[in-house]
Amino acid sequence: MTSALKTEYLTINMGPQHPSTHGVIRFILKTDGEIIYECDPDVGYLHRGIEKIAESVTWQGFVPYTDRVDYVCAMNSNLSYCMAVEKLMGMETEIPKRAEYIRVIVSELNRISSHAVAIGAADMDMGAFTPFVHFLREREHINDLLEMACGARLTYNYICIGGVHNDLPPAFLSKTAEFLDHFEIVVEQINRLISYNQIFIKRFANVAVVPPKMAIDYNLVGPNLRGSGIKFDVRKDKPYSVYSDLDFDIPIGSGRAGTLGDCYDRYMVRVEEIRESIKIIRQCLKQIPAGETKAIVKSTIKPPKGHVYFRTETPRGDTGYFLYSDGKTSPTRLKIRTGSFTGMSIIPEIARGVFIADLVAIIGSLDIVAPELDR
Amino acid sequence: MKTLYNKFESDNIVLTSLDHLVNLARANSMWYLLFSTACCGIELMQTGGPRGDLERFGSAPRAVPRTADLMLVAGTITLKMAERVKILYEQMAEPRYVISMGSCANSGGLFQSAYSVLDGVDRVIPVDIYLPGCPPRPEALLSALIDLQKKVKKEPYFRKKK
Amino acid sequence: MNILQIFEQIKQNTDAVVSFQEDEGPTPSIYVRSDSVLSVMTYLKEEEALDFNVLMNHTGFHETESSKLFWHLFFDVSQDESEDHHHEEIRLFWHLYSYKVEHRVTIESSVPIGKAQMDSVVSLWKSANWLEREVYDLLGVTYPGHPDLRRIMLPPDWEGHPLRKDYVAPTSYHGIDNSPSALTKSFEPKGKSK
Amino acid sequence: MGAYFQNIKDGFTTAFEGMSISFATMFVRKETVQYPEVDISSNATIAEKYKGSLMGMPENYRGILDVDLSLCTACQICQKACPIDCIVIDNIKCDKTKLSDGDGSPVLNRFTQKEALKTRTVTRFDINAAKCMYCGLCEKACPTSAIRHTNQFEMNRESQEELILRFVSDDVKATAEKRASEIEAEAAAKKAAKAKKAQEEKAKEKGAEE
Amino acid sequence: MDATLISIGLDPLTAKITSMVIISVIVLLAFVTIGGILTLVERRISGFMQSRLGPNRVGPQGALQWVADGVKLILKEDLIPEGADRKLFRIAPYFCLVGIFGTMVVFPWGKGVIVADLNVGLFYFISITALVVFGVLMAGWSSNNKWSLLGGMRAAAQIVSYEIPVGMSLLVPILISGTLSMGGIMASQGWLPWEWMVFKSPFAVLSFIIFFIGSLAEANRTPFDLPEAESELVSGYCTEYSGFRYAVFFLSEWANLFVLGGLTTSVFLGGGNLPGALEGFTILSVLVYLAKVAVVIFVVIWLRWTLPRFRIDQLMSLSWKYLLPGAFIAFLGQAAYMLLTQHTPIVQSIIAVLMFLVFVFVLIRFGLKVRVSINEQRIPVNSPASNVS
Repeated sequence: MTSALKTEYLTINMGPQHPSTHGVIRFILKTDGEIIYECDPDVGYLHRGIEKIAESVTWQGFVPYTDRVDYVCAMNSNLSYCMAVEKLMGMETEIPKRAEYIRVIVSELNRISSHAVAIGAADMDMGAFTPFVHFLREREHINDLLEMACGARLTYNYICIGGVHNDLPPAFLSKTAEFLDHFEIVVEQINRLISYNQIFIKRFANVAVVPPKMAIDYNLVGPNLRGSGIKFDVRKDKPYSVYSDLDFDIPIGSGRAGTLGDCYDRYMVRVEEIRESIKIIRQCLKQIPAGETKAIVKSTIKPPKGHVYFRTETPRGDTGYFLYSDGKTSPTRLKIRTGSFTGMSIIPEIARGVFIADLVAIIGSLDIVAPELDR
Repeated sequence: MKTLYNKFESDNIVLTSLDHLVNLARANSMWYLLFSTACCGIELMQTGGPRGDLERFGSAPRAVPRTADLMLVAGTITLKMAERVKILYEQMAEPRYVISMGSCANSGGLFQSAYSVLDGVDRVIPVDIYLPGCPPRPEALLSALIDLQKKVKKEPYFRKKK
Repeated sequence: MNILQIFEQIKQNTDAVVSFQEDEGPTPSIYVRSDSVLSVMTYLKEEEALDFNVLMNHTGFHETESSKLFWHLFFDVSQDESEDHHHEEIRLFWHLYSYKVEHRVTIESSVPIGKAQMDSVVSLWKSANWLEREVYDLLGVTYPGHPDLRRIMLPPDWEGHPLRKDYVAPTSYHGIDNSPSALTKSFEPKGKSK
Repeated sequence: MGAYFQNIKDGFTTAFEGMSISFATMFVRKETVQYPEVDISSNATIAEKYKGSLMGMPENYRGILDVDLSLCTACQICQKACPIDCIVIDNIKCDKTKLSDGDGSPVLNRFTQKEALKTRTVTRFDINAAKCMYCGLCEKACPTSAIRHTNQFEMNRESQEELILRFVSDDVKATAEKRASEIEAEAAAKKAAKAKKAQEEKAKEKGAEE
Repeated sequence: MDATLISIGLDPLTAKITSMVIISVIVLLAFVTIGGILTLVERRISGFMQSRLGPNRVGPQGALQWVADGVKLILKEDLIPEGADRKLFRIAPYFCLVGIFGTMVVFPWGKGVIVADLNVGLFYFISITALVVFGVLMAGWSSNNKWSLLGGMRAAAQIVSYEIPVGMSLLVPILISGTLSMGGIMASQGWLPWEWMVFKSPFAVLSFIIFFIGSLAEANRTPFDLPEAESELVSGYCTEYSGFRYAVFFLSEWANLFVLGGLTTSVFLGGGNLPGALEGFTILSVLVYLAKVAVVIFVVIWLRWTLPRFRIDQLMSLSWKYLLPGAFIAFLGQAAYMLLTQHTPIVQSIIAVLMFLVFVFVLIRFGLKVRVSINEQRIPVNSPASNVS
């Protein structure tokens, strides 16, 4: 009904400091009352110029920076950077088997804690604070395990070029197995608390539907892509490290509580990926061989001239490292293409005609992390 | 109660004990502003979690600078964000404190050489306590809160600041 | 199909000037002349057998070593007005992948730094929108076909493009002084130039 | 119409389920480690108090850095290893001594397994804890493991300057410099003596030739 | 109360006034302290539900935490944003306060312990809580902030559209007890659980559920706390408030919780009735009454820390499509039920006992579910056997 009344759009500033934008992202919303007419994300509030710093830091000196690129799953970004450098130096086959298995165990543990934060933050945005705190409690156990392995809680700097810095302490394997048995039951319990809750399902289902074609066009990756029904996982389709001799399957969205590719599908893909990660770690704990944990690498690393683009599956999709080396001790160009960057680029398209409360749900379901976005 | 803040000259027994009582109340309900930019934000959430419970000290997270009286700068402050930090600080109601958490807020940390990162948040807002660590442990954050509480308990509220 | 067959296909079906770069490390790439990038890209996307339906990554960097400059091989430099540093270039990379055929290709091109202009591929892949905005923001390459080309990472009123080799970081921004303090200077080692 | 009642039924059953879980959490042991009272740096107290469900700080926790100057050979490898230049070392010549730790056994270079030789002494060893990112690269690079991460994490300061760890006090620096000048004086004297001896021989040879 | 004063020799008029003043001061202080204590109770319970300890540093086990919060809030600088409409900005919190503290007049504290037992008690109760809408709208509009404007709009829409189901569902107890006065309603219920108004008939149970959900929405408690939704609207209508004015909003929100508990127990759960023998002890009846209020408040807090939040359109559809028809059915059903069984009180008491048994059955199933989740959480992690490190 075209009303004669001339109405104007309210421009709201969902500012850099907002409880539900994870980190510092600002949305300039043109809203008609509660319904968003146009949403323009303004990113870059955490742009720390990592790629410019990379040009003046040595190859092995850059590893601590990869922790800060994606601090929720620091171990996975360590892994993808170190494997990219190893591919550039052509030494993938020299990494000892035990180091490969330790790398997989530790990064899958980190994937569980990253998905825990992603799911917990999505629940917190919907107003349920308790599941988030339950996930924090379980995450504390994972922090203990990883701290036991490498000495730091969040920024590990544990995986280095050629393997891992030090071997796992003897009690690590039995404690991880014990933790997994406990965590498997508690995750089901938290899901009963929130993921299958009717109010929660109503808030997440049929919101911001991303059809498969649009997901590919915007190059969504990881759980966001699999939420739209496309079965693609770098660990399965382009296996690296020891993933080829581990069997696990890839959960994809199937329109459980609404249409295919809505927020609830992306959310449930993460919930099921936790179960897959538990399966992977259990297999690794059984198959881990004894032996060296670090290949012999010269102290000053000088990769041969050339460039490489290497992808690994981090919790937020396949993080790709583009390295261009001129044979010097520091990279000429280093570009990190992360999952949140493309996840964020789709928001202006799917946030049209949606409630403000739903924009919060979209951010939660796309699992955006500010530093990965701005680097 | 802006009218009574730092107004009285003399240091007699009534004012000092009144100050002590009031400071005890202020120290034990330090509501912190939900302002986490980077990795220290995750440790801030972890401190709010069950293990190192921040709520034990009476400090609850607040989404709005108006009702918060402690700004926990957790994470890297880029130049684009620096103006917002200044605006947020000015929006907070008067007796306000700042804890600079982590190396990035202390001195720009490992991004000090970057073109877009502010070398330490003390260039934009006055900082009360610098907490080293990258990111600091939850218990380190609790020790910073306890130090801040000690500092607040010694402050003059009704008497004039020396 | 591997990158050599793709290179042959491009050579036959499009009249773009391409050359094969394989001496540079593990992943060979196809160099395309800067003005025929769009035609090659449309071919790669539309062609049934190739069907590159996703642009994984688009980056670039400022190349100063004269041994690596390609632009002048295809365009005669003389008719250009002689800018002083036109012998420097910005090299651009595109990484394409296809979910159906499951193969990938790296396309490479370069533009002189004086006339840094490259036609945009947003019409083919929507993910190029933000990737090109970032290359514009950090390297200063303008994309004429782009819907709204503005800075993505840095504030709108920031001068200069940081990822260029000759970039000097500003010491203050909007009145906030960001010059290194005496403390930071005391920690800088003698030899290393910052 | 069915969906209408299905909605109501689902609403109540799932809410009922959720409430039973949050009610149950009230009766399970709390996981809060009361920080100021409980000493978290020792693994034993935490393991015993929380029956193994929580772990204290491991031995290899990367806390504030500490340098044992008796082991430091002033080789500045840690200064080069640090990606962000948090460590500054000035050193001057000193007399050659073999390093030996507390109980007299010689300290070996971890990588080359040779005995660590101290030819220079440190006059300034500053670590900028306000900038350090606790990545442990210096600790891994140091040949005699003089620089280590301790379990210490409580170091709140009121200003940025106080966060600089200075390991060489002024008087140690003064004695080192005095010793260095003495060594130079001896070396100069020796060189002068050698030069004079060489002159005499030359003069003797010239004498012999005539 | 005024009889004792006359005996001291004051003339009746001043005695009446002084007694009114004394009573109102006592009840005001009681409301403020209970409002404050509830903030502490909520933080402790929410801590226990999240397997962590709530505030336990101020006073024994954190007992004086609310005093610290109150004193700090009073001492904060209260800012008025320069673009704000100053008069409205200052008045708004007091509208909310009056809206909630106005209910003290008819607020029963036990059998016979009531400030003024108006014969239109319940009607007065419902109408005065409507003042809160004014306060919230004024706060939202006057603080010149887009977020609070949205918060204000949402609050107005929510409270207005939930007033109707709450009003309708209260008709059933009025039908059963026949009077509007709070004392009368309480008198019509016995002290045994199946004599409570809730279990009188299936339609009474339905009306209790609708009343409880509706009054949750009116008190802005989760899952309906949209007006001050932390994660969406920053903090809704009280975004720009700080210092003492924020303390007034803060207090009125928790006092509203206490009022909600009081209304539910006195109307539905037979507040303050005692078995025949102990009829005389008013203190005991007040204690029983407060115990029931505590249980209701615990359930409200428990709901807040378990359920997520509705979206604004789901909120509206819940009220208009689900609660309102339910309230009509309950009202008509109860009238028909009374018509049929008015001559056979035995059938009425049988049905009441039946309803109570249904409630007990639900409670037992709930206990089993709780036991299962306790055992799940109790499985030890890293049991000492694996602690060899």
